Amino acid sequence: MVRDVVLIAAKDLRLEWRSRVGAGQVLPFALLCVLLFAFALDVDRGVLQQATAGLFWVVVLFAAVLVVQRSFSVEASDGVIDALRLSGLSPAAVYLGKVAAITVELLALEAVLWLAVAVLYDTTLGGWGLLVGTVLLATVGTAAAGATYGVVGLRLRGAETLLPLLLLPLLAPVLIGATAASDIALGRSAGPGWPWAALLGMFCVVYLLLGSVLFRPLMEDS
Amino acid sequence: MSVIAPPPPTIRPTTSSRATRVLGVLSIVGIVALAVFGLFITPPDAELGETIRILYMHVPTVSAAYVAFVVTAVASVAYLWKRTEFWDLLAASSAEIGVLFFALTIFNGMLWGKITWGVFWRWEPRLTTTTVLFLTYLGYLAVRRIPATVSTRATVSAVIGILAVVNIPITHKAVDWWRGLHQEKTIFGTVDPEMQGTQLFTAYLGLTVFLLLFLWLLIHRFRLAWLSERAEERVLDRAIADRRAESVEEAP
Amino acid sequence: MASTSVVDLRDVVAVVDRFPALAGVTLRIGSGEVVLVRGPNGAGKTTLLRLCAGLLGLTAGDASVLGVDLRTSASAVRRRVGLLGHASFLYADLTVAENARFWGRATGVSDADAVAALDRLEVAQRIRDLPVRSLSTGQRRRVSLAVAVARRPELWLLDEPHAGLDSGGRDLVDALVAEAAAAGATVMFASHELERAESVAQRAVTIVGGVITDGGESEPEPPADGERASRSGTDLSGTDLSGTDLSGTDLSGTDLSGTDLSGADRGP
Amino acid sequence: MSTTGYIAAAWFGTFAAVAAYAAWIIRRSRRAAALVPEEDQRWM
Repeated sequence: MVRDVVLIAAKDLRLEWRSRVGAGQVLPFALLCVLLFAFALDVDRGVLQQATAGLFWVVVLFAAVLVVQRSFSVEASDGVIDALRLSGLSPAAVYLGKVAAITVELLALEAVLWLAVAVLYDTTLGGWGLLVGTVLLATVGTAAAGATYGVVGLRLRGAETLLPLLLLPLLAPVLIGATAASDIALGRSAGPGWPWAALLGMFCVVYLLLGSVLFRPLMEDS
Repeated sequence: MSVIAPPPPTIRPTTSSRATRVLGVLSIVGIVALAVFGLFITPPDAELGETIRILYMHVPTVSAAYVAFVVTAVASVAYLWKRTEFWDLLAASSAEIGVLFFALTIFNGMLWGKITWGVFWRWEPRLTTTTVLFLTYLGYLAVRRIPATVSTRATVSAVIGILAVVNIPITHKAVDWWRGLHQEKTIFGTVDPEMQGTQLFTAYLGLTVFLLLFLWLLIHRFRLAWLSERAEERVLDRAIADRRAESVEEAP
Repeated sequence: MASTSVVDLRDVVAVVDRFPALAGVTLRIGSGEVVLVRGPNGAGKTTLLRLCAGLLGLTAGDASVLGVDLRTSASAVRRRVGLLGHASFLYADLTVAENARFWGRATGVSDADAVAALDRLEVAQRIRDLPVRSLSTGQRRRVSLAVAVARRPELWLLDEPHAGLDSGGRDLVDALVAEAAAAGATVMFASHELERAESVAQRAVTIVGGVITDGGESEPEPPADGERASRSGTDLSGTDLSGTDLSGTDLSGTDLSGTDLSGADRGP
Repeated sequence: MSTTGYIAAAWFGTFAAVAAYAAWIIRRSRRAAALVPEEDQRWM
């Protein structure tokens, strides 16, 4: 099982390394969003600084949609999804492998994005413990929900364009939790950060469990 | 089940049965009673004044919607377990009615807000949650509209029906905490425990009426879904016959 | 054993995107048979093979493959078949060797066996470190076949296996099919190259308009005692399998009781 | 608009929407029923 998870995740990361779709397309898009927010919001009145965490996580969610789409379009090409179904790999292993790969890709993207935000929005990063914990939990949660919906587009032709509508409302709690916790970590608002982290953690657990179970009918039903 | 009586030759009300006719009559009587109590008999609320009359619509619609989504989720689980058309169609029918009720909840909430706050929209936690969840279920209905093999569509929508219902409490919690700092007194979404007398009676009457309405709509909607599937099957049967004819013509 | 049929379809209707690609297929294939599926474009050949692989649900009828009911446990069939489809089943951005290794590991094949399969398909060393994207159709086909061969499937489902291959590749396919049959596997393949295909197959069935019009049920009842029942369908008893030595083939582990292999060495 | 107006809009809007939805279902089921034999309408 663990071997299969690693097999899938390693394959996905290798594919990303070869094709550089994440680095070459999604990351520039995310940076573009960071710039566009500056155009949309008044840079002189400090709106950007105040809203840094929220804007950051909105960009991450948009990027996540693209990363998930890419992750599953790879499986859609050349009948590979059928080959996976024929392989006898456990659907849960395929699911967890995809979640792991999406998580790693998103984490890399977020690292660059935090730097960009720190420089462009003049944000001092801090509260490292809470910040890192929030980033990890929010990312795993996003990947867990994303991978479950990613396969929907695979099995249902024409549902690819539905991914944002399906995924983003589901991720609303992640956006709320991650923004609030990041605000606290960055010192922009007071209060304990751990309830938010706990909310994100619960989201992760729930969707990882559901995804592992529900991937089987999604993959195996003919 | 057996056909109880030969169908009358006149135009038939196609999805009604004795049970739904009884339900329908009860619903209509209930609506009239609710209107009498809600609009005329109950006194204005001490705090909310006349606006409480909108809440007699707002609260039962949201409750019925949640019931509908729970039905969808239970039917989705049952589908993945039993794999029968019944559960798939039940899940779909219930979700559609839930979306209707959610839309009405938001509509009533906005009217209430306009009177109370002077604006149609404020980031009141219940209203916000409802809207996010409304969009979730619009996604569910959109998935159902994608033409696909029946079993694939059923499986995929069952999964979404389950994920969406799990999302309800999480979104609730998240939005509550999010607005927690500037919480207003909220009366949305619950029957206020301080309600008394005719107000309390009307609140529960509203709940009953909307649950009856939900049941009535659900049965009809389910039967429509059933009919549509049968109609699709007829189309398919014809396609199969055509395809077979093709083999007779072209056979060497 | 109630039946030794590897493929047993009865009035199977399969709907693909609301189109009845199979409109009532009845087909029985015994263990160890090599069966050619022929028919015009759009007849349902591909759908038939995908259905037998357990990738497609059936709308009506009964189907069992490798003794497993497709209605209830299609996923148990999937890991036991080798499907060669129109799609390559390969990741375009991974190299040939990486693909072979990945699919090998995914299907429980050792890396050494995966490489051996590439060798068997004569996949040139110089292209093994190239991404599949840069391969020609024929080269891809060989790699796909290698992946399928490595799994040692019990049932081979080959959709146009000769398509896109050079003559060496085609001969290789024929040899592989003969080998597989000799080892007790069952082979179903669709082809338009009838002359070549008929020389490989023991039997041919014709599918037109989603219905098997000829040769679907070779035996009126399941064969018993290794006795060859008279075939109602197309008989390819002239099949030349002389190049394949069946004697001494190790068939242990494969239940061939009542199998129709006796026909093979009865050829003239 | 007055408070009464909003209240009336809420009540009327709600029941009008439900009625419209019910009418839509019935209209569609009439059309579907015409294509389906009686024996499939087991609730009759």
